[in-house]
Amino acid sequence: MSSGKHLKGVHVNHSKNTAGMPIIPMPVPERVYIPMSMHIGAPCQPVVAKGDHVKVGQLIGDCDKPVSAPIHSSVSGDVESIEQFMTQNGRVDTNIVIKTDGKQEIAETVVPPVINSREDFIKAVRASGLVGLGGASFPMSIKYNTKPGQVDTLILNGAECEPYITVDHAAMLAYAQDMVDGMRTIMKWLDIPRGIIGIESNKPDAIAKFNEILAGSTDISVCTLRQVYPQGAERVIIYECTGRHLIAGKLPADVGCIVSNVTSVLKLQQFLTTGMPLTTKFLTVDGNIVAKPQNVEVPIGTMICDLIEHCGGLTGEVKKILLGGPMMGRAIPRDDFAILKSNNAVLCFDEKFAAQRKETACINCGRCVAGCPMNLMPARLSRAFKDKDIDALREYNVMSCMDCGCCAYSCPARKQLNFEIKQAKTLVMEDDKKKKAKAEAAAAKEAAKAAEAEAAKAAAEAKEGGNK
Amino acid sequence: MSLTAAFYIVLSAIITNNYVLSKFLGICPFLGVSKKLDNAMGMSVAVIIVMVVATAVTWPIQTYLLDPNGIGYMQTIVFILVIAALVQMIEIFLKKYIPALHKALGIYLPLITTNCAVLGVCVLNIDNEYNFLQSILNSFGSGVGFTVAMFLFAGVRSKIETNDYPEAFKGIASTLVAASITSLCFLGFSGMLEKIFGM
Amino acid sequence: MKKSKLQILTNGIIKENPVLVLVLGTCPTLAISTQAINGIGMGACVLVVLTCSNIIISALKKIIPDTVRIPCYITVIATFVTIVQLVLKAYAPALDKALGVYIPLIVVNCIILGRAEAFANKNSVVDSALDGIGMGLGYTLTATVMACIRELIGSGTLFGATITANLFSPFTILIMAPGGFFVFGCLIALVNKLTKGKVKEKRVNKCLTCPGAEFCNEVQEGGCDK
Amino acid sequence: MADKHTNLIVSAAPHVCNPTDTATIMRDVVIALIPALAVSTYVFGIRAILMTVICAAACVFFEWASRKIMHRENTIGDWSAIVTGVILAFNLPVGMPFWMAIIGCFVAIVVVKQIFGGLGQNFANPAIVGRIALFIGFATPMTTWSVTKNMSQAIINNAGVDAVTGATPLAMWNAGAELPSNLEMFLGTINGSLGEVSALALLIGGIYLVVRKVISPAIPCAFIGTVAVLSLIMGFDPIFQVCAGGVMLGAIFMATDYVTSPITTSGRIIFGIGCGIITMLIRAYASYPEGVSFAILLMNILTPHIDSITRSKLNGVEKKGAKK
Repeated sequence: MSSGKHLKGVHVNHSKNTAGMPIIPMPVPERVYIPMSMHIGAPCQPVVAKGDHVKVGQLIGDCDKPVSAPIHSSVSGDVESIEQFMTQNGRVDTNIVIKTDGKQEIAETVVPPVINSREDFIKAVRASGLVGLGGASFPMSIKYNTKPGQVDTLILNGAECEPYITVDHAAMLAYAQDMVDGMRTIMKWLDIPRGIIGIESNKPDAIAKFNEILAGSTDISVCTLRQVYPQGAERVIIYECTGRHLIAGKLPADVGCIVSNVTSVLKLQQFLTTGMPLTTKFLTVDGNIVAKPQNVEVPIGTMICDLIEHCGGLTGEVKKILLGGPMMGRAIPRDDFAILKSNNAVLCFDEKFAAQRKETACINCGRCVAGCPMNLMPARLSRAFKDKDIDALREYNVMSCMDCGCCAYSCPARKQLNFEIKQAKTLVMEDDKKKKAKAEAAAAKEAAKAAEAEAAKAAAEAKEGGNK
Repeated sequence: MSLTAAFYIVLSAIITNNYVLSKFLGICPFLGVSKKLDNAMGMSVAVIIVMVVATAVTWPIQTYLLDPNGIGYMQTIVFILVIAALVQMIEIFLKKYIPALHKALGIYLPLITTNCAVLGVCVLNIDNEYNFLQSILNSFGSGVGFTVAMFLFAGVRSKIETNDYPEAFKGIASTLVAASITSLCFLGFSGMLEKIFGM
Repeated sequence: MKKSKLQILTNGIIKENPVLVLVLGTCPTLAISTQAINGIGMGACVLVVLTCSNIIISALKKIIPDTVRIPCYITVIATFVTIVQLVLKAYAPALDKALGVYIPLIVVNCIILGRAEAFANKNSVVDSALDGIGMGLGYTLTATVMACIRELIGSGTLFGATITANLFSPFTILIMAPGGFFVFGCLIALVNKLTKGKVKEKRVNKCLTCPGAEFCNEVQEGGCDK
Repeated sequence: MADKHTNLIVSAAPHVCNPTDTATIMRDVVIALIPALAVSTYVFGIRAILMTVICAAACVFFEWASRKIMHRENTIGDWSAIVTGVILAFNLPVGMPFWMAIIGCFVAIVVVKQIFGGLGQNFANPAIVGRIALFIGFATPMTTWSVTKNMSQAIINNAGVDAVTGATPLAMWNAGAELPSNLEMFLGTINGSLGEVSALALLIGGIYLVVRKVISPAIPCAFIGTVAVLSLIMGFDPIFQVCAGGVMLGAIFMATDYVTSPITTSGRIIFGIGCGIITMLIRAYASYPEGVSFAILLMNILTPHIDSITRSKLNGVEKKGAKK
């Protein structure tokens, strides 16, 4: 399947301490805090009010804008309040606070959807509340709503290239059959002839399991990926599985692919068979000071501190908490944030890990260039950013950066290359906006001028006519 | 004149007797216009053209006008006025007939009048007692030598332009030190042409 | 603000030193500063030409039409250069030989044209003469200092007299091209250090003296640094 | 609710990084230079070590002093000054007066590196420029080679180091004299600059650096390969040309200096080939017997241009064009 050529990347220490641990459901916490914006796109509006009793799987937030995903209650209990406060994204958001009753009654609305057509299927995908669970949190119904015939390959992303995180691996071992069924359902309704499951070669048991299930079938195959970070990045996995390049600004569908995380497909399959929308999330809880690192199934809206408490608390003084893996994950300032749909790991570290590394001068070693999967030159971009040279930034394709962090990981001078490139991208985007505005203004001026000339001409003609 | 002798004159003007880096002629544009490669190359092309044309005009003037009449000492005055007039004429000519080239080189031409490399090459051709063809070759070689120096130095400048210099060395001082290092590498070729051409 | 006569005279020596602060006339300075005696000789020639041309241009400033002033200046300067050249040939042939092509090149030395444009055509004859002398002295001083440094380290002598050459071997690279650039760079850095902060206002003034000023902004964005 | 933790450290991803930093890289280079130092100590005696230590110490001192004068953070911890010092010492004849070597260190560290703002901002390799400056400035001491007699003889005599004035193989080659055997050239029991003599020891160092992924083999291979091919074309003995003079030292340790060489692999290959061509041109035609340092300096100066023509291309862009 792969063309023998590979995209560049870096070798990162796997640190998969929780490998092989099954996913254990976490008991419901006392309260959950469910924000109304867990996806890219328009935020939802609460459809419940303070004091309402809600059940598991009940719709509590929705939005009529197309790019959005509905939000369901992950617990049964009473809506204690609807408040504005900051979520882990750093935004102030509307949160529905639910005091749980511990009964976990399932809502009456939870029934398997009836699907007869492609439209029904897309509607069902939206109703499931699913977003890209790999971290992008892009509403899945939008991703799947492609033009018929546009997509020929469904890629199941089981690469899990980030260090520490093992939850996808655990899910693959536990629910391989459901995932394959889910893939087939999707392929059936979206009319996709080919399915590929991409798994990094450090998970031989998962690969073996899928191969066993898929023995004799021709529609779906397993693609073994190299142990190079970032195999799980969308553009990389598309190239490694199909040999197609996804360039910046394009969607996977433009190159005939849909990429879905393994758990996304699993949850979709579960929704299609049971009607239970996305209410829980599989998470790896790890880090050098977590007492009992493990994989857990957590109700969405659980506070991070509650989750850590569930995992035996901390053995040292926490200095850094990451949501996601150490390569692309976000460091959060406090631990009283709720778990969102897009989270896949909570990692806690002490001083030793969190110590800021001192930045020194770039020595032009080329390690960032050698590590960039997108074939960019991060060192040059960083310099151009320092000089605020927007033309050079464009020339060196700054917008193609996908923020994987390979450059900063491999930099011996400890430069925050991808952070600088991120800022540089903002700079270029602002410049684009300015240019666009300028062009529009110029066009408007031109139009006004033309109109004026036209008017003058008309006036002159009128005058002439009058004279006649 | 044999072909090898012609090559020798051109190559030695480019490499071993580089006008900028070993004779210190044309330092002003070398330091001033080498920040960007495009500008440096535009200036260089203009210099090559003016050098060759100026030599083609001044050499006959010296040989057939000044020397026979015993007024060789008028060289300096005559040459500089001729060059100034020539630059003006080239500019007018380009503007009228090759506007594209004028657009590319126009801004560099007036600066060339006071480029000492141009006057220098005219005077040196006479001083070295070159014949007409040798003079033209030498001028062309010198112009190319100027171009090579500009090309090399433009690269260096682009690399070190945004460096974090010590306070005192900001600006022209560090540029001169860079020029110093650049001129070092030209010393390595000394004696090479003599050996190749058996001079 | 009217400057006193003394200020005009001393202006060129340090504050507006033509070579180190205004960075004009670099080519001959670099080329001839391998021996201290050449520095003084070149300095004297520049001094004479500068002073004389300043006087004449200042005297003729009302007569010369504005549109052709640059060619006129060049003619005046070239005349004096030729005179100096002939005098040198007659009375100091050794120096003439050492300075070689750089004597006729005084014509295109931007210091002289620059002073004519920036000072002589606006001021009285006496002031212009003083300015010429001051600038000439500044030039001479710089060329001589640079030449002394290069000669002392590069060949172990000073004005031809052996100083250190017998004690240890001279670092000959200093009398070669790279050494010239380097010592010049260091002297400019030194002046930068000494005149910290004051240099900037002079820079503005400098562009006015450059004959190519009107093209400067096109050639290099953000002003001219030569 | 469980205990809250606030005031956690927030920083940009990635939160882990490769353990290799600038100091480890530089330290590896120093380690890789040790075999060559051992051989030269064996060949030239204890003065080889003394020279190396003095140069390294002088470079560190100049680095420290210039940072101090500039009121900048001190950078001697990154080992780069030591590398420069050791490589510069390797480029000098063992009998060179120490004060001259120290001037070379001054040129290398202060003039070439710190004036331009310090590590990573110089456009030419400090050790190369230091060597060339000494070579041109002190021509006689830089080409006075005091050396042991043939190694085997020294062992037979058991007299240790017996210094006589000799010529380097390249100078002998230039003069048409009888040359040492290729085995002697390879092992390094010959005359020459302190660290240049043993191709074998330098090769061991080079392999160490490649294995440790400190350098990519592109530049050394292109450089040495070009020298060998050109010597074949010109009718010289390629093994002699590769082992003689500074080709090995230059190709493995000086041309691969990150700061002053191109950043992409294709650029590095062009860089290496350029170095090889210029080296052979100077060796064959110029008045200097050795051209490695001039070649590397010229290619250093050309590096910005090489970088701009060998810019890495965006993935998939050409492919897309081909499809259309």
